[in-house]
Amino acid sequence: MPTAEPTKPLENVRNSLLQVIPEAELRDRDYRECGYHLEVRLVMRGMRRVAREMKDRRFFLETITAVDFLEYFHLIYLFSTYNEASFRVMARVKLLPEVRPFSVWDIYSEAIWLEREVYDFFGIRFQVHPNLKRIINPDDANYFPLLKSFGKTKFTTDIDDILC
Amino acid sequence: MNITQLPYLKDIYAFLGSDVTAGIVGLLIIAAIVPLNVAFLVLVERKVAGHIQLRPGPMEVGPHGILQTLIDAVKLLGKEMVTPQSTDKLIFFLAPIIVVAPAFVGFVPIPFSPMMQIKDVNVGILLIFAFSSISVISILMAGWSSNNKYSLIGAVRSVAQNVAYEIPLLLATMSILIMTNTFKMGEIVQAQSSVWFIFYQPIAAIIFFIATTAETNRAPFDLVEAESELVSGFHTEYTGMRFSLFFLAEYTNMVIAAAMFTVLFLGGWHGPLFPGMIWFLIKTYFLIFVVMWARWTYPRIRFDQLMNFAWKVLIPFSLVNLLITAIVLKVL
Amino acid sequence: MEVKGNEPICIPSRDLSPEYVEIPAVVGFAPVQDLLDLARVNSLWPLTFGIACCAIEMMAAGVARFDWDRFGIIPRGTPRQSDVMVVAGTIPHKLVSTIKTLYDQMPAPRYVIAMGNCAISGGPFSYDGQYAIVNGADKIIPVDVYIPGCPPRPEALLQGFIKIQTKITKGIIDANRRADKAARKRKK
Amino acid sequence: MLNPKTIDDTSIDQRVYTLNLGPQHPSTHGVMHLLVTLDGEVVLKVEPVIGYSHRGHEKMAENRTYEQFLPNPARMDYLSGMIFNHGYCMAVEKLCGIEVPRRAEYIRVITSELNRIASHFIGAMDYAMGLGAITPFLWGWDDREHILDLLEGITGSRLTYSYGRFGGVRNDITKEFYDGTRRFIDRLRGRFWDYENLINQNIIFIKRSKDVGVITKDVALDYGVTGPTLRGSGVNYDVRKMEPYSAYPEFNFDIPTREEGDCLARYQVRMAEMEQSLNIIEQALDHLPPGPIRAKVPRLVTPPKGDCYCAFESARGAVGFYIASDGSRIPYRIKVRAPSFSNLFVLTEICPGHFLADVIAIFGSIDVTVPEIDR
Repeated sequence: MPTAEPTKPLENVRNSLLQVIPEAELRDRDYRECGYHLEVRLVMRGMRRVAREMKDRRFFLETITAVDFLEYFHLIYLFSTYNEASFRVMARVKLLPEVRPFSVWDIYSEAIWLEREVYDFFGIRFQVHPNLKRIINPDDANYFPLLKSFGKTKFTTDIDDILC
Repeated sequence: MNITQLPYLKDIYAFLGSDVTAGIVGLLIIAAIVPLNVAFLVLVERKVAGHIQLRPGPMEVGPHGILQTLIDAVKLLGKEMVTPQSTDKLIFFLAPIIVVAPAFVGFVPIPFSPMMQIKDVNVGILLIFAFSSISVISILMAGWSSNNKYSLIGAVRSVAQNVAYEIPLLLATMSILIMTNTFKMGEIVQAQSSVWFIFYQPIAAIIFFIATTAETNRAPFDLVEAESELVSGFHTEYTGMRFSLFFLAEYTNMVIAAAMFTVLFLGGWHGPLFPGMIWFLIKTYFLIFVVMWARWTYPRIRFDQLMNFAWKVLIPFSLVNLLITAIVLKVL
Repeated sequence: MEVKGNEPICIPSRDLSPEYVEIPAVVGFAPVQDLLDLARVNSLWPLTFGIACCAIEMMAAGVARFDWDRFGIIPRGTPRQSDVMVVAGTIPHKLVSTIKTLYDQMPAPRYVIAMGNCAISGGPFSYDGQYAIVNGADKIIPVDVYIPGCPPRPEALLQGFIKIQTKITKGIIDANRRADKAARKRKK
Repeated sequence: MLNPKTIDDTSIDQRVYTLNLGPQHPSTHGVMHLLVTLDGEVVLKVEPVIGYSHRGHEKMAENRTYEQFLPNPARMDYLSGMIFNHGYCMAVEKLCGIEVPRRAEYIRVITSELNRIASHFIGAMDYAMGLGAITPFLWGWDDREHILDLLEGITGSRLTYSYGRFGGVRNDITKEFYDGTRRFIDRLRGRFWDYENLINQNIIFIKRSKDVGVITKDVALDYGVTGPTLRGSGVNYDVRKMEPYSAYPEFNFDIPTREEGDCLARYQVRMAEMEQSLNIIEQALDHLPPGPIRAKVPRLVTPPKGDCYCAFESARGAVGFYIASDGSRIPYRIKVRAPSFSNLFVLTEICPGHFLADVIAIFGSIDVTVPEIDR
């Protein structure tokens, strides 16, 4: 099964990301296993710099989502390109529950809705977001449904190294 | 003793032969025929739509569904008549009544055959135009009183549309009137005994047809009740029988419009073989069929396009057409 | 340009009691009632109100192959002119007040068809811990006919309409409504 | 199209009003609520209100095994349910490292493309209905019924398929399906002429669609627009070509694009894509390889710890399944990247300045499925 094999553009993106945000941890991933080529790991901050760099390189924001790991969240941003040599970059921000990340809505307009959705389901409050309110659940809802503590979800508690 | 020699019977005969009696009888016939005719037309519309859309249309009520619309009417009679709380109750109540009245009056001067005419009013054409304008008022009343934004948008659209399309309609009619020198519909038909006016005035005929389609709010000019935008337009809040009165008026207006086109351009009752009445009906219903055909083929045009079309295309063309007619007939 | 419009309407999604006013539309004179029933069963106009997957099958019932127009069924866009409400799909909490409003706006006599498993009982989306949906349309409005399936075929929908016709001509619906009303009164 | 800035004056506050299109409205597909701010007939602002069809698919995934979740993807985007179904299978296969037999891949491509045609029929013809032309809508749905017949023959379902299995498909295709698909291809190729005449050469249709709702490339990038909506703006981005999956690299097909970016372009892209899908199906039927239709997979799959993102192209755009696994039989988190979600949000950008009727047209031309947005 052939896969998209980016070579040169991937190098460029990696180098420029390293320049922009040196504290990030960059990992090459196998596309055939994970479906993305490059993973950018951040802790708490730095997402806006990554987003701006990706926007300058004409990547589009595929989605923003989060995964609840009980003690912390992973906030996941996926970027891809419209270009011929398509490849996908995942930015993963480790987030403690009380931390409020900065919104990227002025970089990607799409993020207005995507961040509202993340807030709606996980209760992650983005800073300087123009209109952070419920989007899918009713306006008067008092729950964040995709939190693991909500409902009767069955899951294993041994999940520390799930994403290595 | 001869009965006719009785004096009071003479008066009765005189009364029976008078115009008043003819008028009353005629109006009664209209009142009986018009709703039935509308029921028939709605059925035809559904059948035409069905066959254009590769399906049979109503089939189950009566043979080939011919009783369908009658049954619908009975059902609508039995429905609850809701008057929403926030409406302007008097106007809301009056609007469907006012919309029907002029539609009935429109039948008075129409000559179905040399004999079948309730009254050949000497301002026949003007009478129809004058009364057809009343229906706009009732649409505005319905839209305003419903206290619903969809209804109001529909009503406001309707006023703008009717004002715009009445002008080319009248101008197109004028070019016929210049040729005939009369407002009487019977005389207009008689003037076409040899050649129909559609051959003298093709442009006026086209303009007249388009403008009447717009006046009667039929597709592609049905912005008043544009289903995909305004739900049901001005009659969104109307239920049961009141709603069906709007329907009645719409289809009756369509018949009047087609009949006027037949009188003005297609030579009325003139035609070989069949009696005049049959020819008149054939022409009228064929035109109605064309209107239905257009409805199920064309998308709806947008409001600004509708206005542009009236003011920038139809009115200049009809003016030029009128001017040429006047010069050819009166100056040369 | 900033436009100062109204804020989006926030409709309360919960705590709506299933209270509704229903006048059984019965005429005292038997032949007239029969004629009315005959008319009602042959022109059931549904409201164009599709929620989810079942809406597609509902629309498919209107096109050439199934053609519900044969039975005099034509969809109307406004609740004021419709007789039947086909609840076609899952009912999330956010939609509850809308459905109740639409039902209240329909003129009597009005009927409700719950189409698909979701509208009957929550269907495949009903599980322990579900937070988003109402388990069945009959929790909020009175339902006359249930059509199972996920989604039901268009033929099933047509059969549902025929079922409702049978119920009307036999007077079952009016009887049910009256019994319902009496039961509610007793409860109070 | 008017420029909203030209009608800006001090009395605007008194003149504007809001109109609630929906949740129940004849031309919002499903329960969609558009909050439109109008000045007369001119739109100043559109705000879609979503969530009226939220069923909690993602929470549901965290409560059941991978197999139990199999019926759900088809119910997210019910119009292209087959594509979603296969996409979910691909995501789990990627996570577990399952190799799919070639015959199964071919069958997946055939059924997916048939489903894509059915979906595009609804998309394109609903757009025509939004403009007020009802007949094309019924014609399109009539042709779609033939596809449903074919798919029903092998899957047993008309709309919400669970035909894919991890490592293959449920049933092999039958002789009737093979012949019927051939016949259908011939039939549909003849029908395109009718649609061309009825819709594409209709002057009112052209007038209503041309230069309405133009999405430029920059706006598309800003909002993450994908699918035919994007290809109408001149970007030839299609996951089937860019990140080839399944058996797509073995087929020869084009990605139709239009430069204009208006409603007409989007409509034309959909119609052209249907022809390309027919080409793909024809090639796949010609070269259908023999062999098994399902790999040997345990009854209950247990993926290793880790996560994966699997992108594929549905009829509405690029879909992605993000699956995080904790090594148990129950997914830890499944996130669906819904193309309609991003495509719908563009409305707020492109609608202002158009007329009310254009909002319906633009909304129809973007072709969204509501339960996919709300999930």
